Amino acid sequence: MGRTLRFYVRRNLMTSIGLCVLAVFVLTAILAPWIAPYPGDAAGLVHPAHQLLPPSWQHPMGTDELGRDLFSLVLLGSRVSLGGGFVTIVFALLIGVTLGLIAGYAGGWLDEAIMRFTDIVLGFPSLLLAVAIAATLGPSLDHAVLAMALSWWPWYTRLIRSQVLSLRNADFVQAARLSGRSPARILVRHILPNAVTPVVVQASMDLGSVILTLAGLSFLGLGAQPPTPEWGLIIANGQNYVLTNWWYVTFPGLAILLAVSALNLVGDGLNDVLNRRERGVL
Amino acid sequence: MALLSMRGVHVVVDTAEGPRTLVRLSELELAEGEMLGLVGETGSGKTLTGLAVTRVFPTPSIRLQGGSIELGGRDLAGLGERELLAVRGREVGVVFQDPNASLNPVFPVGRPLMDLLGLHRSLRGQAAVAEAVRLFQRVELPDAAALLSRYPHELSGGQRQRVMIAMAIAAGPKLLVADEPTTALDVTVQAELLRLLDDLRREAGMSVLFITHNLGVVAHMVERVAIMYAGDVVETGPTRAVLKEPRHPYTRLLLEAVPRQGQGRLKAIAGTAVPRSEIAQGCAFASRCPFAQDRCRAIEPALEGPGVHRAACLRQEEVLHV
Amino acid sequence: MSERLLALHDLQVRYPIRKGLLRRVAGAVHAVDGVSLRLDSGGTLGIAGESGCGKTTLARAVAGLLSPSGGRIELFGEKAPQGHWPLALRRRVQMVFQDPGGSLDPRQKVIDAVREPLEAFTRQPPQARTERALALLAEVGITAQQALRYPHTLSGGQKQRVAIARALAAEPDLIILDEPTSALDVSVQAQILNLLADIHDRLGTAFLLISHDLDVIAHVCERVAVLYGGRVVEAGPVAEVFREPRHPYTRALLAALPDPDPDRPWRPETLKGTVGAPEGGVGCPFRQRCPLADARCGQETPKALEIEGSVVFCHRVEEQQRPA
Amino acid sequence: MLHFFVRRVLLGVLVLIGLSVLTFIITRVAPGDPAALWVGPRASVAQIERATVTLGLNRPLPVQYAIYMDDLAHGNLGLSIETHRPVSSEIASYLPASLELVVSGIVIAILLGLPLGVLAAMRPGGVFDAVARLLAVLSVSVPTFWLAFLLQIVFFKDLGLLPLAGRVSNLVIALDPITRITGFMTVDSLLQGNWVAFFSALRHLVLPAVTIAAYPFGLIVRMVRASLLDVIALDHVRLLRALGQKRYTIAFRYALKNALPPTLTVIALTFAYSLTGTFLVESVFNWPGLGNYTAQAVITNNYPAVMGVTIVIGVIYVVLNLVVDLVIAGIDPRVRYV
Amino acid sequence: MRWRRLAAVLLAGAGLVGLSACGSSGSTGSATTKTAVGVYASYTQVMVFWDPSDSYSNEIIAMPQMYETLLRYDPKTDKFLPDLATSYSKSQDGLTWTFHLRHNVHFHDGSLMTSQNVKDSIERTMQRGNGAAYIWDAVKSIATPSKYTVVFNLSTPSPIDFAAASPYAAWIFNTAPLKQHGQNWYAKGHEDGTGPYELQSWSSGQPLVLKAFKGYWGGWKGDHYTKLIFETVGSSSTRAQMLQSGQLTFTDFLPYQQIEALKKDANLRVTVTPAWQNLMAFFNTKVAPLNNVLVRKALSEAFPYQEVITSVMHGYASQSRGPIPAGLWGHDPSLPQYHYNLAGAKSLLQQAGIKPGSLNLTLTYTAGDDNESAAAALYKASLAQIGVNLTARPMPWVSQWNLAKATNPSQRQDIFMMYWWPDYANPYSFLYNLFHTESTVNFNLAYYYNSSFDKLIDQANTDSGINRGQAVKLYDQAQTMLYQDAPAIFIFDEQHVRVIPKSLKGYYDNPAYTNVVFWYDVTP
Repeated sequence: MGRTLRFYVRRNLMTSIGLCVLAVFVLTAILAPWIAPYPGDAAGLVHPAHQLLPPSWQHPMGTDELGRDLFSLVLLGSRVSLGGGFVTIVFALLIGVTLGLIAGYAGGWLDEAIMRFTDIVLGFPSLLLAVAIAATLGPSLDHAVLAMALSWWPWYTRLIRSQVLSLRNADFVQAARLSGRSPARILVRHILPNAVTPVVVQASMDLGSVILTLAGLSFLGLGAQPPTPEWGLIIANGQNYVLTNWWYVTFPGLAILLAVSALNLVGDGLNDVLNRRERGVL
Repeated sequence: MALLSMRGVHVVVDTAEGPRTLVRLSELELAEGEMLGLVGETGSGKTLTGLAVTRVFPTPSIRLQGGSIELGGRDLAGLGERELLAVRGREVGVVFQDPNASLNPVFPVGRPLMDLLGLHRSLRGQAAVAEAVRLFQRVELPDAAALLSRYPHELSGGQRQRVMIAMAIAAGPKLLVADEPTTALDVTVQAELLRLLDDLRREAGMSVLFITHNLGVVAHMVERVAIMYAGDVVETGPTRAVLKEPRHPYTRLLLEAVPRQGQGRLKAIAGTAVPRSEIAQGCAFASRCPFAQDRCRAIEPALEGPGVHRAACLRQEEVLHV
Repeated sequence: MSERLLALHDLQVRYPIRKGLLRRVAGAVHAVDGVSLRLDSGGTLGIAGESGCGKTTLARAVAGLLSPSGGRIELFGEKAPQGHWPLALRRRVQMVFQDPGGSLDPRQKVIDAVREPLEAFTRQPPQARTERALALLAEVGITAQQALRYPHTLSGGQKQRVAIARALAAEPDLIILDEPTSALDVSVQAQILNLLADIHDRLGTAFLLISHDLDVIAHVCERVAVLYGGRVVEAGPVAEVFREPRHPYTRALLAALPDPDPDRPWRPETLKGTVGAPEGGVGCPFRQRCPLADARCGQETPKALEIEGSVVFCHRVEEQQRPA
Repeated sequence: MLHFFVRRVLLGVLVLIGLSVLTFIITRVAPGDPAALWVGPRASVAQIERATVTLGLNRPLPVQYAIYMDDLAHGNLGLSIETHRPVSSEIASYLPASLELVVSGIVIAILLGLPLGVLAAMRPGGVFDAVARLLAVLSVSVPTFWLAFLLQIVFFKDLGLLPLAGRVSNLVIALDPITRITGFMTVDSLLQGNWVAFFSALRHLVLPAVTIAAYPFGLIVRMVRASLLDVIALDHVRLLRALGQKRYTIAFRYALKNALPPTLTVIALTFAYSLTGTFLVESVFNWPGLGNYTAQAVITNNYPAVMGVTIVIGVIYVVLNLVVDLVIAGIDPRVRYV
Repeated sequence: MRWRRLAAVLLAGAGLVGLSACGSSGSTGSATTKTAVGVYASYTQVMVFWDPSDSYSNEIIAMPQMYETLLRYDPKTDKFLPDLATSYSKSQDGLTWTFHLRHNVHFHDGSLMTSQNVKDSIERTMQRGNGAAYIWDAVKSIATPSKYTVVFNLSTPSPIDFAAASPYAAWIFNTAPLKQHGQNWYAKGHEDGTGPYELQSWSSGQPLVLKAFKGYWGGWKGDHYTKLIFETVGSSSTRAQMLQSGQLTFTDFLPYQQIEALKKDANLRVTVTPAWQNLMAFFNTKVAPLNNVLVRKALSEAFPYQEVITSVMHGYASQSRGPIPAGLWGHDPSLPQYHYNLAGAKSLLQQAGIKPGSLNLTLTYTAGDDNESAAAALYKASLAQIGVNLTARPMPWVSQWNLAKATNPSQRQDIFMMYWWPDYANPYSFLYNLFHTESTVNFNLAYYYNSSFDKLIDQANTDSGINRGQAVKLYDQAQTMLYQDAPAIFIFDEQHVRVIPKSLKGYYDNPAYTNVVFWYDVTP
């Protein structure tokens, strides 16, 4: 068993690294309230006395202008960022997959209508749509998540539709018709399970960029609002101190970089494993 | 003296459980200007044997473990990647099976041919175009000049195979490895192409390693034949001798499995093909062979027989006369 | 009881070619261009032809997977309904596809593939269905242990056996076999052909075998119809047609087939041109490539000519029959 | 081929109309009273009424939309609520700044990303491949605004090599200013042979362009590498290898051309995304681009500006997709017969 | 545009706003070269309104370089310095004001400035009625008895000298080009004033560049800045860095943390002056329990004034004494004020019958402003200690203001936190706008409607036109009344903290002209 594991790890070293880093982040997100040294800081507690301290043993990532421990903020922030990203993807998948299935299987004018609407939403500059929605409903984490989901679902509609179209006349679907299955049953029992795999892979690769967009929105003041410890927001607060107190901006930025990289690496790995194509050689 | 002689060629694939043997070829020889039929079913290792000549394996995990591959006296197995590159195309041409996938869809069919002419025969510009047109005419392609700038999807399957043959013989190689060149074509088109291949071979004195699973084609096209099973040659000899008086049980059963009009039940070979890596010792075919005896499962038979017609079977005499 | 099982009357299937700005229909590919055939219950009919002759389209039309553009399909004496078939009829016509891997759902275990038709067509309790499925699989040589695995773990031959078991589960009167063994090696093909022969002998199920390999048809079927350009060019008892091929295309087809016996002569005729997409219309579809073609073949569609139990569609043959 | 082109144009127009409806609804739903914004808070209620009439906000929505579309047809994007100046002139001054930034960013991404992707695919699993993949993943995952700060700290504060922000130095503005021709500082200064301004503009362009280039760079490397690996596994590449063609020729000439279509689509996508996604980079580098203008317009619900930007970006996006489709049709002949 | 500047101040924190820009490594402002370039970086768009009549936003920092007013107010000496008017006098009843104009002053297009120009300028501003035009409401008519004398006839007594020195709606400009090119010639980005600098180049998205006006009446002897650049640099850390590297001469707004860091820089110095801007938190007196004065007093005593001043404002603020900020006439440091006294607050709550833990309040402030968010956080922490649960909700200014204007009071916020500053040096601006009874809700966000308070401040305003001492006494009574009723918490009066190069001499931060640098009066 050891040998096979070693073989796979060596073969896709990067994916394994990604997996470990991701595991660490997920763990911190879950255990954050218990392992954060100053959990109160994320709930509005302030200690103006020791503000803007450089990294030290009590404060591994230093403190912000209100004396809050950045290490705790980043830890609790992981729950907000990862959670926010995950919920966005789930929403986007729900809308996207449903519309994609209908468009793919129904065909005709319904397919045309759904796909043209998808083109329009895709034509809309996504960040602008997100910013506009977040601005109209008022800036908050939930609205940012909703806004991102609304500008992200079209990708999944297109992906699912193309899958369904190619599967619809696959032999095993025809065979199911021969076996007396009704179209609806075929859609759920045969087409959906086979169509969903590439979408799941795409979703796992998108999780990274969604977290990045959420951080961007918070940086603009349209995502999470104080005192919620979202990573982008911490950087936004810290931007006045970029050139004076380097640690304020560096650590939350590093957290985003590591989390999103890990997600991308795992997404890549999943992609390689699921559509196991033989690799050529040059 | 044989143009190509392959001895003890060992091809493996790296898997999670370590290297797995795919081909363990005892010996295979091809005389100059000779067309040898390499016949075998899926998984018999016939394609990999052909690819092993110039080490053009499809995936990085498949590699040549050992053995000698002498072409015109020089051992290709020992050559490094750089020197082997000079052999590919110039001395050994290749034709693949699938006409749809073997030509780059976004380039006019003439382009790769002219690049090869530039590379191997340093022909540039108009000279290369003229030579390309000549080659296209040589492989009987209609209005060759116009065809140079047409795209693969505008040609029929047969025409695309002809383009591939033109590319293979562009540098005037001594050996052509043809891996099931006509299998994907319709029967009527297949016949013409085989005739073309034969004419080209005779005209250029070029040897051809013709890889196929179709016994009918082999019966009428090649002078000598080698039957492969589980990664090794089990019988070889002049075509007529091997097909009319098979000395190896596998060859015999294979011939009887071909459906013919009015024949009752076919004599199907029991069980499924056993991969070489799962055979510890003895004859690879023992588990499915009606002639098998205990000694067959113990001793690994060598390729021997009276004169040129040889087989790897301890009971080949009985097989011949039953 | 050789009452009429299947009858095709001038069956036509056309695929529209859409061109231009508004995707307007500008012509059509006449995949099946007026095919009339008969198959009695328990009979075995072979459809021979090369790629692009419409044989697969014909098979799918007969199986009810695509609706014909013209002509009539009669099944068990009545006209086959368009679109979705009622369960009673659906059960009686099953099909086995060419690519063994493609016809099984990768996400579904082997036993579930066979259980699916049982669920649809019979009202047996689940336990009985499982036993019936295992029995069917055993009949085609698939062990109970293999039945619980996923298709990608089986070989090409084994997957095709599962497909056959699935077809049998519906206890059909007719099984349409679309190039069942062309993706398999000779030795595996032999096992499948023997299996089909057993099924026919034991259950008397009618076969409609589609293949480009005349030897396979010769081995399995009593009657054969040769298709070119979406039309039947010659049909009749296999022995008759293969021994005495009358239509130039049938002759060329047979001549091109090399026999593994080196002593059998092999002199393939070279046919001009390439297989174009059949546009239908007047005249013989084979005229561009036929060595005996003349002006008449272009203007007049050859009519069916009855000779000793088989039929041929060719002006030249007709002229030879008429005493000079 | 012509039908293919016309059909895409029609689709583009449809997308634009849909876009205008979508933005119209979003900006109308937004809270806050544009009329109050127009006249400013200290104005009397009467002044607000007057502004509501002049802005036509008292009319029913469909009528307002009709007026808006009519104006649009004449290229009039309305007046900015904030500065009372025509939106079209404001966009005309901010768009080139963003274009200059995004174009140079994408060019950097392509020049570095394409060859790296190909070289990585030539030896999958090799050291070069691992480094390329790591670099690509990092550059796709880095938050742009954070990267901007990092670059500022390293290249301005510590090394003092490159300027902190802005498009050109004060001295240039005061002493030898550039007259605006295309709005691209680097191009305009070149056209006028004003070398001092050119080098200053170039030095100011480096850091923001690199920040913008990060995301597309990573994307291109991964996209080229993945699609190249797929192509290399195909028979036609194996055939060329078997016929002795050189490795680099196969990779850069043959395989790369097959891998271009998916890559081009992604590049077109990231170009449009970056055009508006530059809020973050422009605010950190104080770059007077469309990103800042849009963010400001959305926050203050300056709806004519928001709609104007959306339409302009929408048009650029549609044109870009059209160009990419044409280029792809040029590369892959099979596409022409769709 | 009041709220424009308010919103802009706040958004600067989020680094959101940054439009035209420049900044480089070359050094500027070196006095030796004949051309000295002064660079002013503002956090928000500079030229919002070009028309001198409508100007009411951030263009205030550039207008005084291009245009001039009749007088200029100096809060230090509480006197009006001569500008375009060399002297002025007012009648006994305060209804007639006479201004004597300076001779041979020329507009940038070369034409001579006369009393007719003054009359036309002010009448056009009054007639357009935009921006701060209301400061001339009391003017009935303007006469030009001679080429260099202008007489204002008022309908009611009003301090016209303050109006003549106002930073808005008081610019004297040449109306001739308007006849030629149409009324919106100015709005298109032109200027024709009498100021020391004239326009060199500008377009939206590019910095504003002014150059010395050769024909300026003040002459150009001695060291002066010959070129001015006004640019927008959104990110405050960028501005701080540009100051340190000598790329900037002046910037209007820097967060305190930046100022702490810049203090240590050898060639920079810090100036601190009262800012006439204060932070207040208005109670929604129309909704229980905030309609009970005891509760309001308790909440006033629970506010951590000193902690906010020291940790949020870094000491650059003083605790307010009523709504009129320090440094403005009418401010009385001896007025009573609430102090941080949790015990007192707790007992007041008990008297009001509020059980600890039962009171939930929402405080709204403008999203993006670090100081407001920090102050709200500190207030929330201290209220928690007396069992009051405060939710601080940041909102964009537009939505925050709309919520406050909701028809049903119970839908509105409980506490509304915001800044206020006057349009011109007049305390009436604070008392009238923030606490005078309003028919429709505008800025009286405590919804405090007290007729006797209204009468007091209206009388004081008219008196200020005649006898300022009398007006101050009335304002004192009004502010004491606010102390007793406690409709709002008066938190702190801000101070303008400027960081400028040591080499800059003659700079005086005049609070009457917020963020303005009179570049002609300073030497590089």
